[in-house]
Amino acid sequence: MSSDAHAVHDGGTGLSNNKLLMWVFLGSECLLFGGLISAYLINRNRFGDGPAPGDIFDIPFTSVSSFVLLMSSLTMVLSLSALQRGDIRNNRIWLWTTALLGALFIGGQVYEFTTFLREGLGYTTSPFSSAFFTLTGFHGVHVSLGIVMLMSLLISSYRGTLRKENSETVEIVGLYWHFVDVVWIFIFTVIYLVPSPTT
Amino acid sequence: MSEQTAELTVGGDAAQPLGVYSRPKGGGGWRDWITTVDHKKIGILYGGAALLFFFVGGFEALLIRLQLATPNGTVVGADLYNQIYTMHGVTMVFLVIMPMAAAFANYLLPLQIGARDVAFPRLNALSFWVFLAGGLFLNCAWLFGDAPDGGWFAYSPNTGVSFSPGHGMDFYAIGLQIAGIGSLISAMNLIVTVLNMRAPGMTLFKMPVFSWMILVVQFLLLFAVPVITVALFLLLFDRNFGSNFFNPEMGGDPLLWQHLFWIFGHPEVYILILPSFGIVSEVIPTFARKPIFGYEFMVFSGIAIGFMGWGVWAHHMFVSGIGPISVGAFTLSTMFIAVPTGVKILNWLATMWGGKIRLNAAMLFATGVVSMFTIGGLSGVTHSLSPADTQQTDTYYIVAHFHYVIFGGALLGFFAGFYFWWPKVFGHKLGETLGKWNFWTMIVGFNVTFGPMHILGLNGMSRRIDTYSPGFGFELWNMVATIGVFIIALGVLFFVLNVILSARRARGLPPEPPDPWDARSLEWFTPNPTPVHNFDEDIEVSSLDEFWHRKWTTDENGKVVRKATAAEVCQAGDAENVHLPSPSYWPIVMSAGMPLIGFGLMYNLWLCVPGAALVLMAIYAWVFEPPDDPDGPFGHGHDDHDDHGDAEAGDESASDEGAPQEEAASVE
Amino acid sequence: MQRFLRPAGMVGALLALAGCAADAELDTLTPKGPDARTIDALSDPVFLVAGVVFIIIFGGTGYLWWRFRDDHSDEEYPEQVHGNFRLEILWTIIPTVILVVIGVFTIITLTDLNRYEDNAMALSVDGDTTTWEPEVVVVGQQWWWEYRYYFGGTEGLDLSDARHLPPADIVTANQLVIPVGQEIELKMSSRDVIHSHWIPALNGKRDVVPGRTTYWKLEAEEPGVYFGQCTEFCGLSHSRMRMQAVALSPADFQAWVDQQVQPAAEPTDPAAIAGMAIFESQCARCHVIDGVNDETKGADLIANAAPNLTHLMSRTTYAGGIFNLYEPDGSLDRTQLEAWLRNAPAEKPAYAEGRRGMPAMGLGETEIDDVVAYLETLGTRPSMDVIVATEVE
Amino acid sequence: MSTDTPTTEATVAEAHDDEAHDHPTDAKYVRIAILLAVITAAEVATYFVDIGPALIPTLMVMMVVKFFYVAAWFMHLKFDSVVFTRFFVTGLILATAVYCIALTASEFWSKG
Repeated sequence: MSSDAHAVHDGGTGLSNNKLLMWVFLGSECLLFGGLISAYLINRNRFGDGPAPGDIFDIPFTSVSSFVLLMSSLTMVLSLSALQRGDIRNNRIWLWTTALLGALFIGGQVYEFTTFLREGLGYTTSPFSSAFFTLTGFHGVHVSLGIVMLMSLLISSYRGTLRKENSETVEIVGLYWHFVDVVWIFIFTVIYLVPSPTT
Repeated sequence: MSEQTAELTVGGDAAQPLGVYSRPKGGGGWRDWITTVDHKKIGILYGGAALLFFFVGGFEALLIRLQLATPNGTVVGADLYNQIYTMHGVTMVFLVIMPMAAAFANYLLPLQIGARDVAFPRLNALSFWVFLAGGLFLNCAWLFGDAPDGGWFAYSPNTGVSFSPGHGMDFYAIGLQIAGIGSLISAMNLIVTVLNMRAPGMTLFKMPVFSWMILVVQFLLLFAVPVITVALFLLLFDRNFGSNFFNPEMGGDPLLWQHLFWIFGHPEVYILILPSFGIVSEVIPTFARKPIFGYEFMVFSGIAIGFMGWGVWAHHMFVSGIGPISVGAFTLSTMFIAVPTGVKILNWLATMWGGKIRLNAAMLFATGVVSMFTIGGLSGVTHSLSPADTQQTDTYYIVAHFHYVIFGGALLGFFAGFYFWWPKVFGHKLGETLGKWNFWTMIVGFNVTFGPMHILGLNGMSRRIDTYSPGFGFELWNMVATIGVFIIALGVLFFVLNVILSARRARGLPPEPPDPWDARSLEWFTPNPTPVHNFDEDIEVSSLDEFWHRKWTTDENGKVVRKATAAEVCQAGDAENVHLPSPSYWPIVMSAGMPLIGFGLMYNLWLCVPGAALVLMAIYAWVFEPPDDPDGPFGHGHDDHDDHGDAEAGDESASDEGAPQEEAASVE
Repeated sequence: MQRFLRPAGMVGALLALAGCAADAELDTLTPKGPDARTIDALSDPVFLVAGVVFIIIFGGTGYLWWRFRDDHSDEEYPEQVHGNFRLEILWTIIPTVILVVIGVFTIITLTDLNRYEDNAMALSVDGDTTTWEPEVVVVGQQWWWEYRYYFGGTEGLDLSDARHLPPADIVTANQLVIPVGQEIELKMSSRDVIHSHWIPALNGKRDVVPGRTTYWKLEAEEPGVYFGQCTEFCGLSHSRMRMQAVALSPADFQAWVDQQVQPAAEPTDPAAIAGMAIFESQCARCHVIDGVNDETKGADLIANAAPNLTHLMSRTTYAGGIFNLYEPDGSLDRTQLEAWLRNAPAEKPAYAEGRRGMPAMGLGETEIDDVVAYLETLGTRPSMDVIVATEVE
Repeated sequence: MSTDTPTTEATVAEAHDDEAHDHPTDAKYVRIAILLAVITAAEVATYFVDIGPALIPTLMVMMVVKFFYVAAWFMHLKFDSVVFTRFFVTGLILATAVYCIALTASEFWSKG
């Protein structure tokens, strides 16, 4: 890393524009998820005649899918680390693993949603149900977008354009991915593990 | 949208040949404008669109005042009136003041920090087109005869589907959502621009106050827009998918909407006013011929306002039934936000003190802001007293208050900016005589319109009423206010005339020489109008007001003496082979898809398919677009907008095998 | 209404003008009750301070224009002053100190306004003497106000579903009748959207929120009529949602209660009997008359309620307080009432087809006459003082 | 909110050094992941074992620790420029503060 006077001077931070953009965006996302989580918390005991959160949550199942998402952060960082070493093969393997773990998490969410639906918790059942599905749905959409990004990285990798020198791209996708993971860390604790109201 | 596009940084060399991905090749005329990524053109587009919406919103204001001129008015019915006042508010806040601030920010921020462009030129174009799509989408509601009628604040459950069964509030929710995407992208872009693209030597504390205020505003947008995004999503889901967030019948809580809306809405107030504070802080020093008094205090008070703006939202809810402890806490936080605001006003006055004031149109408008905003600020203090607010809120006293802030503060500030920077943008000054007519009619009309509203409000006239009965003492001042609004309209007419006549007068004449005002900041280093590449070369900045310091110095007696003329200091603007980012089709294509998705959500979900297809196609094409157009007017090579910063990209291309590769930055 | 001329010059020319307005029944600067007076005592000095600050800034700007204008007398450049730390600190501290003082008084006032008295008054209801802690349940709906009196107290009353409330001793609309000199506690909610209850001469406003209970209070010092207006935008006819507080002496209030607790009298006049039949077949779907129908069946409206008409004639306004029931001479304003019965939506905008507001009933002219004849039997006409004082235009 | 440039410059230099030399090894990443897994297991265990009033504080502490480790190591905040941390932390603190106040005003803690 040369101390290129042009690159690092008083007029800028010398940081990559793209990476800075992603961090700025993640700062903004905190307010988005904060709003959704607050909307959930305010509504969690407003379940009316529908199922209550404390009765319907399946903690063991959600624990497994949370664990899956958590481990996908590890594989994400391993894929970046591989690419930074120029190890294209391991980079692809870990990208694939991350995407698959993400997909597994989404699959788990779909399963959870259908179970809830069967048990009488529809989107319109109560303020609690609306808030729950909206919050976890928004998170699910974020994970899905992350999977799309990972797949795009893989496509470009197979086209030979994802190389060591583009590792920042993987790093930026990784930032997004880890952010979605930390949001889930929060959701898992506050929404699932903190005891919820029961009927 | 931005999160995907920001990420898909996929190398492009293998993907280029397909024709659709080639960059636009000049073409001239309107094609240049719709594909432009030049921050200056985008700034002009923002300004033009904002002015257009200003006329729409102004027309709505005329109708409101005509309806209220006399008791039992019959100009429009109750239903239409509710739509008009809602759209007047929404238009003026989201489609006039915010984009006009964006116009100034886009045009001037890169120039003031000595940059060639913003950090992400295509995202910049995208944010404009997305804003325009949102604005047009909102106003489409008129064509469908179903405009939003729940007020700009859209309190639930009145905006729920039971009480607002038409599509009006869907237009509101989706239109603002789209416009919000534009604001968020713009905010992220300008933050990165300020942090990474400043000229060598320009530390943050050598930035002009205007740039500072714009930076603070971008932070407010960055954190406030997601909150309204959440609120609008919840409203949309409630209305269209049967969720129960704000539906009390199912146990939902209408106050949740109020909290979310005002958590956004109060920072929004500062989003509206701070750009104007920035403009005033540039105009007053220039025409008082003194540096801004207490620069650090001006900057810190701006930051303090931005920061404190997050802790006062519930003063909009003093009467909504939140507990007395909340009311007390928000009473105090609201009061003390007056302190940094007062610091700003006093510093402006102190800047004028001991100066040599040239009272031209720009300066008149700027000092107009100082005194008119003071009225708005002081009436603001009177209703920060929560007990007093229980008498004042939702009356015309509040209407008077926020018009003194938004019209007397923000809008007059923009007019100051027009007169000040017009030569920079268009190469000629606006006429002074008409400018003074413009100022005096507007300031008189403004006070005749909104001054009486203080009295009306204290006399008990409620807001948002389509008519009132005689006998409450409202007749006189309503008539006066209606007369006033026509005086304002006359003032606007003078401005339009001025624009037309001064352009005609300037035709065939050489452009205004650089530095028509003996100005102080970096944008005046370049000729008028600004050349397409902004600066011939980087400017080494060593102080605040760098431009002024290159022209003037103080002799041993402390007297200010000239050391160089402006012509000697300014750049010629004739640099060649400056690499500039190439234009692109995709920002406008992507934004065109969004209203389609909106219409689809309202009328027929199938319409979402072409909309989503347009967006996806644009994202895809955006990512694989080649970095440059070899045949374009700007030469070739990499996009040059990252010339300050982005060390990695430069290092990588230098270090590796030299294969052609796309810089990360060009993919934005 | 009495006119109130505020001593001019007290809070500056602008506010003096405000106080001078004729017929300003909604004026916020002429308090007639202790709560409004408390608020006024807080805001008046602040208006004064704000006025002084404004004059300083405005005058200062004008002075600077004049004093430091560039008169081109010389070419000298003004001295380049960059700032003064002490001045900055000074003009940070001075406003802070002013605001701290104002803040202290504000918090004191806020505490005062949130303190509810434990007052009580003896009241005879249906012959039984009870102790009433004066409180009234206020329910807002599109676009009128309902006032419900529970003389047995409102302990345990759940307002979260205001569409289904337990029967009350008195149910009236648009005119809040209160005893003078008593602090009346208001427990408020809404049946549809958010409204705001505001009687400026007696106290500030407070929203009524569906699904929630909000608390407020008011007290009148003198017998009289105090005008009010819904101040939270509540849809189409928001501007036509008004109310009045009618403060009566304790004796008059007792008399009013005695009337109101009675069910409606059986009509005897043939036209009125015919009118009652029409009421039962048409109007009773929404309106309640004690002795004819009751609230349990629910109104055929989204809000599940229309004004209780048992003592209609004891009120002086209707349709959200926008029409006079009586002419100034005390006779019934037949023209307006018939027009209302003929085609209500033409008189007051409403979404009748959306089950909000009174629809056009499609009654023939004789039927309308009969209904008016029946309505005339409902309740006793109030005193001429009240009729004159409550008149709206 | 602001970045004062001199320190930034220094941090940038450090960051670049880190990228070149001190980047955590894969083994380190795996160790972090194991730690995260263990904490998650402990979190889940609270569902089965009653620990009384300490439950919520314990959960919060474990959550924050997990959050911190992912942000610091996987998102490289520990090694990267402090500018990034500031953005993220500003967003986090602002969101926490604002929404906690909103929840308080909505009487969430007392009626939750």
